[in-house]
Amino acid sequence: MATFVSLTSAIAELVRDGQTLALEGFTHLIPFAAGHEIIRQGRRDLHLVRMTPDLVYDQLIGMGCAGKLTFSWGGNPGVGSLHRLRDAVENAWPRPLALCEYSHAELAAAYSAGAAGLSSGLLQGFRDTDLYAANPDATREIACPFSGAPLTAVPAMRPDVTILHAQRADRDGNVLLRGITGAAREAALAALALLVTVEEQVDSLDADMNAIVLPSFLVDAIAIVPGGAYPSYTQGYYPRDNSFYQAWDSIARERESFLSWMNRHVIDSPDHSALLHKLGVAA
Amino acid sequence: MATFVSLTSAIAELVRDGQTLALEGFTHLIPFAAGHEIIRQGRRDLHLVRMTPDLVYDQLIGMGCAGKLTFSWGGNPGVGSLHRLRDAVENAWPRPLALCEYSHAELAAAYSAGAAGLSSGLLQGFRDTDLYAANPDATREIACPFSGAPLTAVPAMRPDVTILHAQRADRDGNVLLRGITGAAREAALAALALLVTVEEQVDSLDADMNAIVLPSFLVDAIAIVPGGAYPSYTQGYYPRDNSFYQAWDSIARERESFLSWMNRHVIDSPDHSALLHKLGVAA
Amino acid sequence: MSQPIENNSQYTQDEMMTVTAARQLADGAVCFVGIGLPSAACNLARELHAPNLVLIYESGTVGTKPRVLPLSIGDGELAETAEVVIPLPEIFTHYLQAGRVDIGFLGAAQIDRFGNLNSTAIGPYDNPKVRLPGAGGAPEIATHAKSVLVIMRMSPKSFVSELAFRTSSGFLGGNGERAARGYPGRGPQAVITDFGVLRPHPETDELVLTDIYPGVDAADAIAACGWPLQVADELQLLAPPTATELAQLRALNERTRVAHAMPVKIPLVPKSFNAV
Amino acid sequence: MSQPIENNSQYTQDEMMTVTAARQLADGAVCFVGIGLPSAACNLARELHAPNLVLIYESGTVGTKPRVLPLSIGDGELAETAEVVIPLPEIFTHYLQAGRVDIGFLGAAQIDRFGNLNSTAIGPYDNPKVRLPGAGGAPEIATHAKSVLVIMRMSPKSFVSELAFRTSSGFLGGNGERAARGYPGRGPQAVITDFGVLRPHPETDELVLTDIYPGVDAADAIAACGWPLQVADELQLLAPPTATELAQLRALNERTRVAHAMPVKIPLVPKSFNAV
Repeated sequence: MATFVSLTSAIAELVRDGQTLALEGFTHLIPFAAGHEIIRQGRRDLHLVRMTPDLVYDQLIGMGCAGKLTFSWGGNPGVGSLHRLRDAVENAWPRPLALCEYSHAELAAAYSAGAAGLSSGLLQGFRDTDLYAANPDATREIACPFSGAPLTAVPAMRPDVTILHAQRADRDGNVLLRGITGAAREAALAALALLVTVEEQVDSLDADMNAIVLPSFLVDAIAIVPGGAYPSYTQGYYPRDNSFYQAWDSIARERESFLSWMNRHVIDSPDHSALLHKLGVAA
Repeated sequence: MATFVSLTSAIAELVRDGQTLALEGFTHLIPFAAGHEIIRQGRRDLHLVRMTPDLVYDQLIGMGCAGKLTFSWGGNPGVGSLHRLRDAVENAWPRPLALCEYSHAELAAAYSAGAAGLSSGLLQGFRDTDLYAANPDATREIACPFSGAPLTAVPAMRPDVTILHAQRADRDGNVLLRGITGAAREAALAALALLVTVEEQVDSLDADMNAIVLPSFLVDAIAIVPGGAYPSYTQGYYPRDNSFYQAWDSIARERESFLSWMNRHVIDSPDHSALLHKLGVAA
Repeated sequence: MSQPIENNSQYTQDEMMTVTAARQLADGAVCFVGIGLPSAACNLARELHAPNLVLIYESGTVGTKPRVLPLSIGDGELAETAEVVIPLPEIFTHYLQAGRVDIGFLGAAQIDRFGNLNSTAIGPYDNPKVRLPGAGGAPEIATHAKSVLVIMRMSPKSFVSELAFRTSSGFLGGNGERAARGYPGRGPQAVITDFGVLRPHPETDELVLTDIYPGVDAADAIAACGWPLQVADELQLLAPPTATELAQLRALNERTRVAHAMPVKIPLVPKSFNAV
Repeated sequence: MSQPIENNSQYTQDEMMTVTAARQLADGAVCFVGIGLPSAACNLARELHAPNLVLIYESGTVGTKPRVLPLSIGDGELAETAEVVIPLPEIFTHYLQAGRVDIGFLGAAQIDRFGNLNSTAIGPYDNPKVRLPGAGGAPEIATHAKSVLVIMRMSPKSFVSELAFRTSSGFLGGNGERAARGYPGRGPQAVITDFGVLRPHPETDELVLTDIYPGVDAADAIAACGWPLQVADELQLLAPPTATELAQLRALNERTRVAHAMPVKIPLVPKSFNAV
């Protein structure tokens, strides 16, 4: 059953150097606060997994936490490049970053296979693109045992730890996700351990019976972190801060401005609340 | 986009002799009214598919509509045997019935593959049981291309027509299913044509954003049939009539009592409302 | 002549079996529940010593806490009291195949000495004497649940030396074959009968009578079994249902009886969903 | 020197491209939409001639009818105005792979004469000069959507004779290769540029300039293309945006600007979800 803990102790207990880690979310519900705490605690050699690595992965990579990235689209949505990701790939700064690259459909199938306890997942399709040769261990072609048609098999993705942000948890530790979930649910079900940050704890989730609920027994730890998805958003709580995403482009463009921002806002902030106050967005 | 039609014309237009037909539902939302209309219109040689063929399939089989049944559990839930199914299998009455038999997990995977546009689906597992030898064309063993572990592949199940019962449709033809859906959603997505009976048409579904909604463009026809799941139930509208399921055991035990009941209640009733009145359950 | 525990003034066979099954369930366990006696046992345990038992019904309800027992695997009561209701395929993938089920309950028409089960047919498959309902969820429960509890009344026709059809795997041919094949779950860990409980021998995997109900003699159990039933060296005498167990179980059954006696009326001009 | 359509007092390049894209969309079509110009085009079409256009965004929103344009693929506005929001894996399985998408929109850093696309890297993959965001949903959109609409500004660096990396398949090597391989979708049916529209030749599959904007000369388009661009025998002159098209598009953009200008404040003691 899920236990309620501070984010600091949750990261200290669950996240180890060298692990495969998925902080999922798809524009919505991105666990920024958790990513920042990983940076504060100085984890290294992480294998980061995410369909759409965005600012928080740019930050983790730029601060030297990651040795490998498995992903399907790495950009600043609606803005442009992730400069720290590019610097790591193009110039190995601050350290080399190995890539394992999929399409969205493939990485989604890999998470789904992991969630289903399957060793591999299947996609219908054609292998006429260069991603297969560039990532030779990432997929295999097999023949459909019935039609003979070519299928692409992907190995199950099973993160050591998946970290999500969600709207809320009830006192028993059941967690409600509402709105756009991307592959967050599948990444949670595929994980060996699951940490969720939530906006609040409530007496009852008061959710529809077919809502997206992660039952307490699937969740290892829950940390209550209001605003924990900022500058991403939490449906029903606060909107996305598009201006921060735009500002990030110039903050992250140069190594010096990036490090200076990270030190002042993340390293020198004891927690997420302090960061939100520094940024002037705490209400 | 979905069009609203009478159940009579929907069955007349969509359901043809010899088709593969899935009337899904899992204790909940079983499309009894639609099944009865198929009996009234005298369809023959149907390949019926359903995870849990229950009373309405017993009726279709006993009335000679079916030539083949693909299923994973065929009984009267909580009561006992389906006598008409047994009579068809054990004594070929009223005609022989070919079986294709799966486990729940396998048939669910077959529907899921169909829904996903995949030619086959996978299950992790072991093939030490007799169902594989008894149904040699129903599955194949393949090796996981990554782990080498044995996997069971099932061919996608793609019914010519899937028929569901649901709570309601809005004026645009979007359909809401709420509560226990079994494999109804997957059977709907896997089908070449989709017919849904609903309790009512409403201005707006007024559903949660993550509810189980079949968008209008997936639905071919919608018929408004209040009570259309009776003696099964519709969450939020009326409960399951357990006493009818118990009574069915003796109605269906003998051919004569079965035919007499079917003639009086189904064949001689112009529609579902008439049947409900005859049974004294119309409020 | 077999002689199981008899109904008596204190408690019935069903009650003894239900209480025995309930006692197997540790608090917090995730149970894949079937209708009937397993459902009664799980909900009794939940009301007594295991308030955090997680009940999953294959229809799609997870963490359900029914106030009355369901008559079908998909009763509305199960949906209304669930933490979440999901499509059935996900029950079998995300929960069962993914290894999240601690205890799976199974019954069958036939069981053999290694806990393999038949719920498909008696007689030849293609020309059966009795056509049974079929596999349902059983093969995957038998494979993936960490432990399986079987609940079956014992008779020479049901506890057989050879199955007519193997629907679900127990210990296969025994002597470690299941473990050697790499099955994720440990197989049937207890078979709860109307005489007592059978458990697998740690080396041979053969089901052995290890626990017996009050008032039942091992010889009666042996006579009711279709194979030469072995009896454990230290046969445990099970305690009869306690007053608390009985009172709770009977209250649960009475609530269930009352709830299911309500006549059904179908509104042909439906009230709006929201108003219900 | 390439010379695309210029901004002028009547309308901008972006407006001409958006209106041209919107005009391609027949009412009732199911569109797999990307952020930016495709999203503007789809919602403009929905407000004008195609009220029943079904918009799917890969984040999981189906049948969404945003009142303002999203800045990200997963804006809350998309969820709030959707018929249903589903997990992303199901967007790619139940909708795209299952063949339910009529029109998929794609852009890229590079395109070749057969409509193959590069959104991965410039320079060697293992040591890129420019690392681009990557594949995202593009390879499967390119494979499974019944038709693909590409929207890209034309320059010799983007319309190239040879891709640095093939991320998504157009017509492969042309001359029917895509169809012969059995692709479910027909591939790119129109490439909307800042000069005009390119469409595949029915036999060779090579992208040919078939439509041109007012005030643009075919020679300018040819100069902007990195391969020897063929021009259709009957080059169509596209109509400029109508007053209605422009008014509707500008109103949509203005609503969008106002909505996104609201400053964000994070409630550290959250109001309850229900009260929001």
